[in-house]
Amino acid sequence: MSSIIPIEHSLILAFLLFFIGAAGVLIRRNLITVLMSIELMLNSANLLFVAASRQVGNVDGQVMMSFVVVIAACEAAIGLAMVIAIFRRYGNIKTEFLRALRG
Amino acid sequence: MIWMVLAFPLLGALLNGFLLPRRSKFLSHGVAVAAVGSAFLCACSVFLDFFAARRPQLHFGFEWLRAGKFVAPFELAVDQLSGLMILIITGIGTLIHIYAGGYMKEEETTYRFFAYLNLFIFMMLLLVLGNNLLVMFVGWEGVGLCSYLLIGYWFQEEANAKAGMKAFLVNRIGDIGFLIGIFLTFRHFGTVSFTELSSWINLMTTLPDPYPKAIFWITLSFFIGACGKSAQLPLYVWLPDAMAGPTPVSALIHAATMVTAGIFMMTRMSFFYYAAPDTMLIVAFVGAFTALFAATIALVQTDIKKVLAYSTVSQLGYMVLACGVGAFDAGVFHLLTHACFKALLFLGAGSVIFAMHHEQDMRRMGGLRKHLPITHAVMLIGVLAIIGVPGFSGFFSKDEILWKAFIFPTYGPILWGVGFLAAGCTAFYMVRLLCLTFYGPSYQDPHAHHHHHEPHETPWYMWAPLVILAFLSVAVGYLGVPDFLAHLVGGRNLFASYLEGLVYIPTSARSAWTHLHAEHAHSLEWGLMLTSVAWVTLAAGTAVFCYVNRPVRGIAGFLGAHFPRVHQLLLDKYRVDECYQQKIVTPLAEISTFLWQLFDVRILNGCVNWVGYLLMGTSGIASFRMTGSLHRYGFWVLAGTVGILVFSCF
Amino acid sequence: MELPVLDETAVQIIATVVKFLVVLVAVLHIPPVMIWVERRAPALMQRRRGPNRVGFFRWRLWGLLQTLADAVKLIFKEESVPGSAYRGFFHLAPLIGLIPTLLFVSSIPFGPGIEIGGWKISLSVIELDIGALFILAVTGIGVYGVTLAGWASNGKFSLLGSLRASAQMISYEIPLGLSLIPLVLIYGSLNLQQLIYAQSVVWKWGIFLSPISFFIFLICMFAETNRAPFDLSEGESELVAGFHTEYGSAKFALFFLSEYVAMFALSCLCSVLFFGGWQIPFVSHALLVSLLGVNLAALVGVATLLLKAAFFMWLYVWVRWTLPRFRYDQLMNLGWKFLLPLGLANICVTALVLAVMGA
Amino acid sequence: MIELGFFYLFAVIALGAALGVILLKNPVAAAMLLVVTLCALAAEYVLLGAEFSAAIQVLVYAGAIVILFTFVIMLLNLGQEEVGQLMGVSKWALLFSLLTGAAIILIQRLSVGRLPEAALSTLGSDNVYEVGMALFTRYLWPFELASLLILLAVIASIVIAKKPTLPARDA
Repeated sequence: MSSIIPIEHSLILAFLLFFIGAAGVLIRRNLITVLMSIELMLNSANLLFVAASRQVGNVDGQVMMSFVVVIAACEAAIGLAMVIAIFRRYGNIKTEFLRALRG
Repeated sequence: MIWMVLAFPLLGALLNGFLLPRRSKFLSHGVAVAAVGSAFLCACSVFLDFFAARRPQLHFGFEWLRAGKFVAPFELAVDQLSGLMILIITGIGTLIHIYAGGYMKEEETTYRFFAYLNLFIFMMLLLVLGNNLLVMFVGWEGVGLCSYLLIGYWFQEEANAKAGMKAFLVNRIGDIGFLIGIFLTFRHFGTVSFTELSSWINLMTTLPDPYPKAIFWITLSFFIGACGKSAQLPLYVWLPDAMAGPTPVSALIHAATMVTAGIFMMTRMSFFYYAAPDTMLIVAFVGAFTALFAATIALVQTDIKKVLAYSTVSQLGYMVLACGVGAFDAGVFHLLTHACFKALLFLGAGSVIFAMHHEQDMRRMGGLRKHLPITHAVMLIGVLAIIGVPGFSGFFSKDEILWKAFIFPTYGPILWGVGFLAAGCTAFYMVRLLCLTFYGPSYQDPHAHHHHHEPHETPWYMWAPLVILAFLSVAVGYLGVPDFLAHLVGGRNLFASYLEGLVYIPTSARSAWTHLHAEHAHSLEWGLMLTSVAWVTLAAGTAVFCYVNRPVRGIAGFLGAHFPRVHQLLLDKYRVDECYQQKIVTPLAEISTFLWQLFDVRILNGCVNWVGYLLMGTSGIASFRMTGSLHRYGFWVLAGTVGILVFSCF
Repeated sequence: MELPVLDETAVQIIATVVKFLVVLVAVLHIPPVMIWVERRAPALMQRRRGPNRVGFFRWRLWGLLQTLADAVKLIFKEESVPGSAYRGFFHLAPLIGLIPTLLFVSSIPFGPGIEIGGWKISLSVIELDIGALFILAVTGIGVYGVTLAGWASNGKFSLLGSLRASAQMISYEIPLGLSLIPLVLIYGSLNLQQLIYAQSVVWKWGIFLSPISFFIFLICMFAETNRAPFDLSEGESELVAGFHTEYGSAKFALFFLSEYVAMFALSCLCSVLFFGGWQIPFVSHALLVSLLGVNLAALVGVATLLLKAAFFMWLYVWVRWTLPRFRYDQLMNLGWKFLLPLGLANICVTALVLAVMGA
Repeated sequence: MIELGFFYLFAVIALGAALGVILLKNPVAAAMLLVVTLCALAAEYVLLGAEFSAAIQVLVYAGAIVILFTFVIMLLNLGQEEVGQLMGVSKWALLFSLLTGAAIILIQRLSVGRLPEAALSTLGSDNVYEVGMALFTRYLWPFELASLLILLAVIASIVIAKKPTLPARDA
């Protein structure tokens, strides 16, 4: 089966997904959508791991993929908690209100 | 088995400190006694094993520290000295633990008390068993810590907390000496293991200069450590204050075991001291004068525990004197007998205090003989033992020390004379204590007590340990009957021959110590002995004359009226504490304040603040790109990533 | 014209499609039967008659036809959508709820394989090596139907009901997953068919080897399907009817269908995991095959599994009419503070025992 | 060839849904499309022979993480208003297409002779077992750390999201 789906296909798909996710981070003002875009980017990394695992013929890539899932879960949990806290503080979750770091 | 000896007290401390429910006093007491008792049984077994084999045994635990050439294994050694010490520690420890259950039964936090006490036993065992200076130092610091915790056990009162702090700080001075000693030892010999060090010293015979100057400094440093722990001049000041702790603590830590650590340590390193005669002279004089100095202060103290505390300092002075004149075996023997009778005296005093509802002033006691018959009997035995009445243990050990001092070639008779005077003082103040407490009419202040309980005898589990200790106070003396007396019945000094393998004089140093084994006329020995017996009898008789059935104020007035300045000086304990306060503590505090103001506030804080101001001033220049917009930041991160990717591809 | 020769892949694809259709049709018959049971059973318990009038001339058939009438009513009722609803999701939600449950049922091995024309065909629609994981995954997806339904209705009760339901389902998925792990440890496979084969004799049944797992699984079965005593998401006394308050007619029927399909699937899974699946106790499969042939034996197996599942369906009804409803905090406490630690402890103990026995 | 066809199918689904995630204004719709993307990716994993990864992808991502998103969206009631405005779309869209094009060129260059040859000894069909073995032997330590991390994340998120209802102790 491995010869049927060349790894270049997975690579291109992963890159496209990654840039869709990155674009989402850049163009959206809604924090939740930004977080979802980050999930997209993480998923493209996952796809790369799995494809690489297939390519080199061992399971390390899949193991890494499961670690990435753990990281994604942590990121979502904390990110969403922060979204809730921000909502409580500012009354909305638009990113342009979060400018406390302006120098 | 040796590890079990260590494990039981540690387990007891952990159980009482962290794991067990804290409500039940019975449980905490039981666990503590069981822990120390089991340790005692194991120690007996270890000792018998050693005694049968007659060879020092090393027990390697694990490699503890390694740094370059420096290796410190966690290694235990069982030999004549540590075998004896673990018996003393766990045996007397067990008795005192049993006693403490009764003494502390009105306390709320007995678990804390017993956890500390068990931890102390563990640390003390570590101290005596360690086969190198570092393990010993761990124990050394550990017992210091436990002592601090237990002195300040009633920390709600500021005086007690301060006494604990004082003990800790004064001990630190000694500890610095100890540490410097360890550093010097490692620098010169490259090892900290006792076994290796002793073989080094033996090898040094072949060197052209058998006594390098370094040994003088090493031994002096260790002696400073011993001064701190064993309360010698000038570092003795913490021990009287340490009586702020509960009486069983005073008995166990500040009389029987911990304070003898200095003597133990010097004996452990006797091979060093034999090779440093100059240090030995200093040691001998410090010991002798401490003995006299503390004994004179004890003459006029009115607090029963303070008298015993100064007496302890004085007796420790005897032991140090013994070490100083090269009679380490006599010193250790006195350590053994002193552990028995001083523990007995402290516990007896504790029983009196307990019966008097925590009254410690002897002027308010008196006539307790009929209320506390058992306590009286055992206290009497203890007093007879400490003042050196023939037939009791103190007699044999103290006379051995005085005799060895007398034959010391440098200033021997002077040392003997100082010790002799101190012996008289000892007899006087101990008999005074006995008379004020147990004989004559009662001077209880009837208004001071809300309750009208008569003083009553303590429960059996408090007096039973006393009886055992009283028996020991008599019996252990016969282990060390001097040779010239023992020859009369065809025996010899069992104790000295027991220690023979341990306290040996390095070949290089042998010429300086010929007097120790030289033959002397028995008539001289007899004469000295009879003189000291007569002197003690005289002093004791004076005390009886002065204090039995006499109103206390009258006698105090009598003495005070005739020697007012001397009396006041003694009452003020030679004003040593005040002197320390004025000459050392206050200037130190002033210097510290000055340094704090100058260095910390001005220079250090100033530097840090200045850097901060600088950055705050300049950072505005670079911050125009900090728009605070997440998207802009994200874009640059992404652009950077792509840039790196492109760069890495071409 | 010559018939094209069938190869293995084609046969399997055709078989899968056929099996799926069979399961779909079969599954459609569960709600009517169950509705009848749900109405007759309380009657039985409360010593009354229950629906027994609708009939065909003089054959009343114990009221069986009543459900037919109900179904007809449900399907032909007028459909109404609240004005403020999010229409797309409102229509989509019931389907999203149904699909995972259908996938769930599809992964159940209903019997040993059969042989048609020399082709071996397994009796689960999709046979996976990771069947147990697959089931957990699709249960996770199943939450979306409920959540979306409540949210899309855009009403207070619906939203509350759906939040309750989905929180409950997520919470109980965890002990459900934990209860499967000891079985996986014991039997050494995630493949449901192999799990069944591993339980070839009665004393190797899951319920005997891991009774605590069974206990946890049983509780989670009720919670996952939002059935009494954990039916607070409906809670008619508090939330009117929870997430499907606004739904009527055919879409309501779809929710109904997915609830009963989920019940059925979980009942089957319970039989598979803990009661030897399609195997008849004390009668070995080999014996059956030698007596009846492969295909008949498989049929007997299917019947056995259905019988076992039927018992658990009955248990659902039984419990519903026996136990009162939990309070919401009690439900969450049970899930997080009791079942979760119990499940973890169960895994540890099982692993320990296995390690000791292995050593 | 049928696998390749499926690969393209799911790739198109994933990309389309992903575009939907970032372009749709309704956050719930975006979340649902995210689920679609994730499931399509899970299908890709199956095609790549990683059944275990596919299962946890669905189980954890779709079953837990996105549900969390949905919950938060519902709790904050974001569906009611149009919050999902774009930021100067045209400028960014231009940039985005440029970047994508650059990336694809890069992959072309990369894939010429730089990628490892496909291993002939492909994984056995039962690679759940192999993944498990790897996780609990070679990767045991990272695995335990990951569990610790997620515990911390759980606690942290509770602390962050909790309403500050309790008054300060001394106040």
